[in-house]
Amino acid sequence: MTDLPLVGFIGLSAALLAIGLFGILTRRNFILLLIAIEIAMNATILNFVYFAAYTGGTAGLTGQSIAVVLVGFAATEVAVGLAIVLALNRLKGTINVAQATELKL
Amino acid sequence: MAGLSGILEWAFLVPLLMVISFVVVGLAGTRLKRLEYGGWIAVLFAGAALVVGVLVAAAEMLSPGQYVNVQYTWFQLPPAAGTFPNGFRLVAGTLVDPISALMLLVVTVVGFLVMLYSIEYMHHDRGLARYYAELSLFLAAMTGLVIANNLFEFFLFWELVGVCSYFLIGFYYEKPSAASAAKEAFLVTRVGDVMFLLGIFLYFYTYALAGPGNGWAASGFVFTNGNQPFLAGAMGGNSTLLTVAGIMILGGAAGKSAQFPLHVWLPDAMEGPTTVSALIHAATMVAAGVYLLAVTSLFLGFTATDQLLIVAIGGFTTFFAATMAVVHSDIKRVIAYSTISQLGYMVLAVGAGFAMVGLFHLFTHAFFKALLFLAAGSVIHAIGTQDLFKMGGLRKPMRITAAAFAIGGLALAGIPPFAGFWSKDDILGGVYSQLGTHPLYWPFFLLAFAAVFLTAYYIFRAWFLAFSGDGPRDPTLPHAHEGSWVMQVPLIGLSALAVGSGLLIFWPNFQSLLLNGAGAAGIPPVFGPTDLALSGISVTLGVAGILLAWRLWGNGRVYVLPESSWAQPVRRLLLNRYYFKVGYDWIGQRGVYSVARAADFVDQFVIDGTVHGFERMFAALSERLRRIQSGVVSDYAAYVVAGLIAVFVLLLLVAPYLVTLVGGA
Amino acid sequence: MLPLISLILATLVLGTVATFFAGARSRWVALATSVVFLLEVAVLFVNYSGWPGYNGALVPGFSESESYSWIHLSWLQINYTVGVDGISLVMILLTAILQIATVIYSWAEERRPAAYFGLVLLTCLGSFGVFVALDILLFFLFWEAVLVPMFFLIGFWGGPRRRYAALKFFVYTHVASIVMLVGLLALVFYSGASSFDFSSVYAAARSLAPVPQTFLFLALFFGFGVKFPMVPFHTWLPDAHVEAPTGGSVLLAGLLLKLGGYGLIRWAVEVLPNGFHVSQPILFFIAFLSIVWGSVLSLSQRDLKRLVAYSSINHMGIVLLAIALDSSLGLIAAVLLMFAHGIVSGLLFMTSGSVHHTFGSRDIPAIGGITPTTPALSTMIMVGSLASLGLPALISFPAEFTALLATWNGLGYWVFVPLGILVVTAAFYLWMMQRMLFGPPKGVPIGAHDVPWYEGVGMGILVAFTVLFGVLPGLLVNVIVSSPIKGWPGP
Amino acid sequence: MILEELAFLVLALVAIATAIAALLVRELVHTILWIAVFFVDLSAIYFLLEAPFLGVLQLGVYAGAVTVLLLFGIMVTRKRIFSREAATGIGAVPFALAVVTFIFIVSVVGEFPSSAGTIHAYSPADLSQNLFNVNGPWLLLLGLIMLGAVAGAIYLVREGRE
Repeated sequence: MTDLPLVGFIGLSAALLAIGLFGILTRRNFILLLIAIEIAMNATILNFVYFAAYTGGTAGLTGQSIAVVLVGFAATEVAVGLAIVLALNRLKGTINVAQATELKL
Repeated sequence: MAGLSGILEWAFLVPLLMVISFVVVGLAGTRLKRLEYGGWIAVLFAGAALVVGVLVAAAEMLSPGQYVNVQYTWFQLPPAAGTFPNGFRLVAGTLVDPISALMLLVVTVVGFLVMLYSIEYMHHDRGLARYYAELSLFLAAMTGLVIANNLFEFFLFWELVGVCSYFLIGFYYEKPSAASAAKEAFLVTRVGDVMFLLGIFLYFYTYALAGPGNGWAASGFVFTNGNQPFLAGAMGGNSTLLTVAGIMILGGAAGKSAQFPLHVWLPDAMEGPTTVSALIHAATMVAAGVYLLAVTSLFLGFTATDQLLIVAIGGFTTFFAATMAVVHSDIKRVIAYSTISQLGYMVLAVGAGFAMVGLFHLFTHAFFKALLFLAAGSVIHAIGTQDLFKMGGLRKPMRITAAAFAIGGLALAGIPPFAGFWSKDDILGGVYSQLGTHPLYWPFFLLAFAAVFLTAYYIFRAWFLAFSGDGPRDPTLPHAHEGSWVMQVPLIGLSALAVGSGLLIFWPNFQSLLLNGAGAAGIPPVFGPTDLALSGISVTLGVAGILLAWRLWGNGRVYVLPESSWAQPVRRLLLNRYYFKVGYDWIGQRGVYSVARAADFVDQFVIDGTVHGFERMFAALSERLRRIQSGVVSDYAAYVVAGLIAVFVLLLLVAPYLVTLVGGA
Repeated sequence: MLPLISLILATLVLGTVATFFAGARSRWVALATSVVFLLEVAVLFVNYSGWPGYNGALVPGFSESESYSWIHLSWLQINYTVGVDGISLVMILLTAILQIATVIYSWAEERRPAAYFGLVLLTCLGSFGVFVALDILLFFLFWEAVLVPMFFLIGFWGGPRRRYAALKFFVYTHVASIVMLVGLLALVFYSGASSFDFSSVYAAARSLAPVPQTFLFLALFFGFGVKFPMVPFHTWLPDAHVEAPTGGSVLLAGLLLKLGGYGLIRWAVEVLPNGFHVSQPILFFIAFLSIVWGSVLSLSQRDLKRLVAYSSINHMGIVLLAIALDSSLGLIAAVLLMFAHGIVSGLLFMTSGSVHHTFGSRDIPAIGGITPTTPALSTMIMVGSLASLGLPALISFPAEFTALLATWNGLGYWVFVPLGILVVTAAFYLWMMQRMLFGPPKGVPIGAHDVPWYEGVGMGILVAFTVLFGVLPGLLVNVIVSSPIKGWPGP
Repeated sequence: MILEELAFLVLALVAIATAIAALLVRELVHTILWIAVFFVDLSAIYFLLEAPFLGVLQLGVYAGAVTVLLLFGIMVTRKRIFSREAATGIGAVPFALAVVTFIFIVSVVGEFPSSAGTIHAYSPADLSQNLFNVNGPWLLLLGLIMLGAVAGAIYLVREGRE
């Protein structure tokens, strides 16, 4: 069995989450937004995986199972997101979220 | 006469009869046009009450010194920790003892006669059903007050008397002056009532746990235990609290009995019908204040400080009111001021420790003062004016009235053998015997003495102005005539009483009634003219007053004070009633009402303004805040993240710090 | 035993729903409901055999109690628990009396009578619920249920500024409600009570330390106090009263203000004694402020309804004072006063409504000498005013007397404040009567006639009770003292 | 040991670099390239963590399907596939938020043991056993959500809906 430092993994996923967050907050292109979300999502999945690996036993297995489910969720989300991209594009002629201000009263 | 004593337990019938009269007349009076709108019903009930009242008084007088207590629990609280550990009870009950029997007699007799007199006197007025209903309620309240067996019940009827008086003064409510006088009377007495209430609280509080049984509170704050004051131990108590309590009681009495400085309402109360003035503002209601003082003095006791204060108020008022009576030209007002002055004598007597002598004067005064008012009413009924300077020469067409007024005047002036002499002389003699108590008794004694002269002068000034001379000074007045028997019977009856009631003092039973009324308290009075020198001086003063009145006003003369006279400013001061009313009005209008207006302004613009300010602030704030609602998803995401971070900061950093601060709840 | 309280609730619910859908016949349905309600309350009174004691009763200390599980989770126990004790019984009687009087008084309501009577009944239903609820959530539900119908009564049937008044009323009382809700929830969760039931909250919260109790108490007091209303959170009251229709005013003054007092006694004073003791000075201060402020302001009012509204502030100030005294006598006085004020202010608001109908204005200086035109109305105004200023043999007197006596016992010479204010109270009523009832006629429209029969009957009911309980206050006091307030052993 | 740590270090740096690059490059298609590299890189980390099934899944779903989907999205919404994105600066507030989040998470790291721990390996068989037995409801939920997502996506992109 291999040994790896936990701290490094946490640092990595934290960094990825921060990058994803940064992307979510700054990017105005919907597709870039989706990509940023995916980065953050991957950081989360990574968390599950390495904690599962460190925990071991049934609990660890459950962690991996959740990771699998999350991958599924992420894929679904991208699919729906792209559907929204298409709808938005048809509606507005652009996929710039800054111009989709229907939420404003 | 043991059989008659049974009636003492039925004394409650008197107020009950009058309440029934009130309900019957009040509900059905307007439909009983043929019965004088219920007037005759009221007379009937008053007659029945008179019979009971006379029987009660007779039973008490025939074997003096009986104390009969009947009561039932009004409401009660179980024993509770803290406030009243032995329980608290308020009772409704009657107590017939010498003083209440005496008062019951006065009220029922005068009440019945006035009621009868009203039948003709009020015949032409509108709203008679209301009049007789209110008069009945008034009599119920007054008799209830007289036979109340505890302070609380006393206060209850006291207030009822006040409100009846309010309605009766304001009987001619279309007249703004009458409506205003009614309000003034209620308000001024209300000031007294408030003080009275505090006095009650002080006594309740001080003595709640004292006395036999489980204490005063548990037995319903009644006055007596057998024929002794319930709180025998309370007598002569001398503490700040009791002194304050006594002052408060004095305040209440001053309000009701129109003593200085709460005297302003009584002259204005003459706006009511003359019958009302006779009943309420001469004989009975204003007597309630004196009665209260007497009851307190007999059953609870005043401290020495209180007594001095009572003497001061009484003695001063006696003179103070008499001076104002000297200049006024309205016949009812003159009598009204004399009432204030005479009440001062009674208060003075109670203050000096002779409560029963004060009550004796109340007894005689009720008859001759009612007589004076009814005689004045007879005059007013005949010629329709109250201005003395328009009258004159009425002696000829109205012989009975003139005689009645003269008898009343002589009694008031204290000329023997008329009733007023005996009682007033007893008061002066009593106070004289107590002058050693405190040096300050002297000036008030002298004031009261001086008032004898003024009294004789002003009442005979009124008599000469109205009845002497050749004819009315105002020729437009209608031809005067005597009233029918309905008006004459009360005049004659009261005349008899004005002569005879004072002579009762020589009846041993009556003396013993007064002596027993004292219970264990007060100084036993000595009756009759004991100090002949004193009596001689007072009678001389009275006669001198009458002679002066004759010199100035007799035979139709009219004395006009020279414009240049030194006395003109004094006259103006007296005519303006020492500017008291002006001052009180100023306090009410400029003082209280201005404060109220200012408070209204604060309420509308400061308090509500603050609220509206908040409203505007939030409106402005939301106008700013809504700009962050850009509609851009990324912005919202940023807010979510910021919020999330804030929550984490709170949970992980601030909360643990707070926990360590509180020390772990 | 018959579940009497649930039966009454069911009656009211059915009656209210039926009234809403009864169309033109709604007034009859409302009247029938009110009559049945009054009868049932009478049965409740007769049935009430006094305090059941702490042992043996379903809810300790409460008669006629019923309890059914409602929401049942591991950490949340909410029940439908109802019951009465002496205090709530008196308040329930007040509700029943005011309901029937209001329904009869408003008999001729033309604008959407079904909705009007339905809302009136709903207000009474909510008040009844508040008085019987012994579960915090149930209590709060009924509490809020009162606000909504009153909002619509003011907002739809009200005067010219009704929107402003209704909104002000709602905002004030709702903000207070929210603070109160926070307090109530904290009461349950902080004290670790096992359920939302009064008895378990009572058991758990009484033993809390003074500091948390004080915070809880103040939160609850704010919630109840705005309803009172306490100065300086009172300005909603005059506006609401002036704009509300007469029936709304009657219920507003008669019932809604009492909810605050009842809630304070039931949920704050009894449950949080330590917090109460710490907060007593605050309560005294606010009470005195309300007494003085309400009375002095009444003096300067021109609008009859506004005058009565400010006098309500004064009277409820005395209630607050009596509660704050923390003595058995004070609590009795407070409950009696609330009952008295409910009846009397209801009567006075009815008279001011009638004045408005008859003379087209409530402006005191503009109307004068109305007695010859409307003797009955004038008599009612007199009875109401005199009762309100504390005339003996009318209902306020025993209440005020007891309250002042308790104040003296508790605070000594401070009693001068309410005592002195009695003079001012007398002054503004007497002045009003002098200007409006007496003197030469002024501002009386041609063809003005006395009040119609239904208004007379509505006011007559209240007058009758004013006199009845004024002469025999023992009827109420015996019921009130049968409650275990301040640790009495019970009769 | 040192070899694996070294491998992790390299893979981690690459992951961070590609993520940043994906977000910062102007050309959208380049973004897709970088993100593909990112996905593959993560897959390698999974293998390093001895989670082969997830590694494969990552390759298949992310590096394969998601990348293609994203590319497809660009193709549909763009007239020309190579087009430059308008410059978007690095806003101060978002940057600060991101940094704070990072610091925050890292600050919690102190709670964990800093020493290296043993990595447990799971066979795909074990995983599937667990996935279909104990965590069956999760899978079921995922299926339902996917169904809903498909329906929603179809609804969204349906033609002729105004």
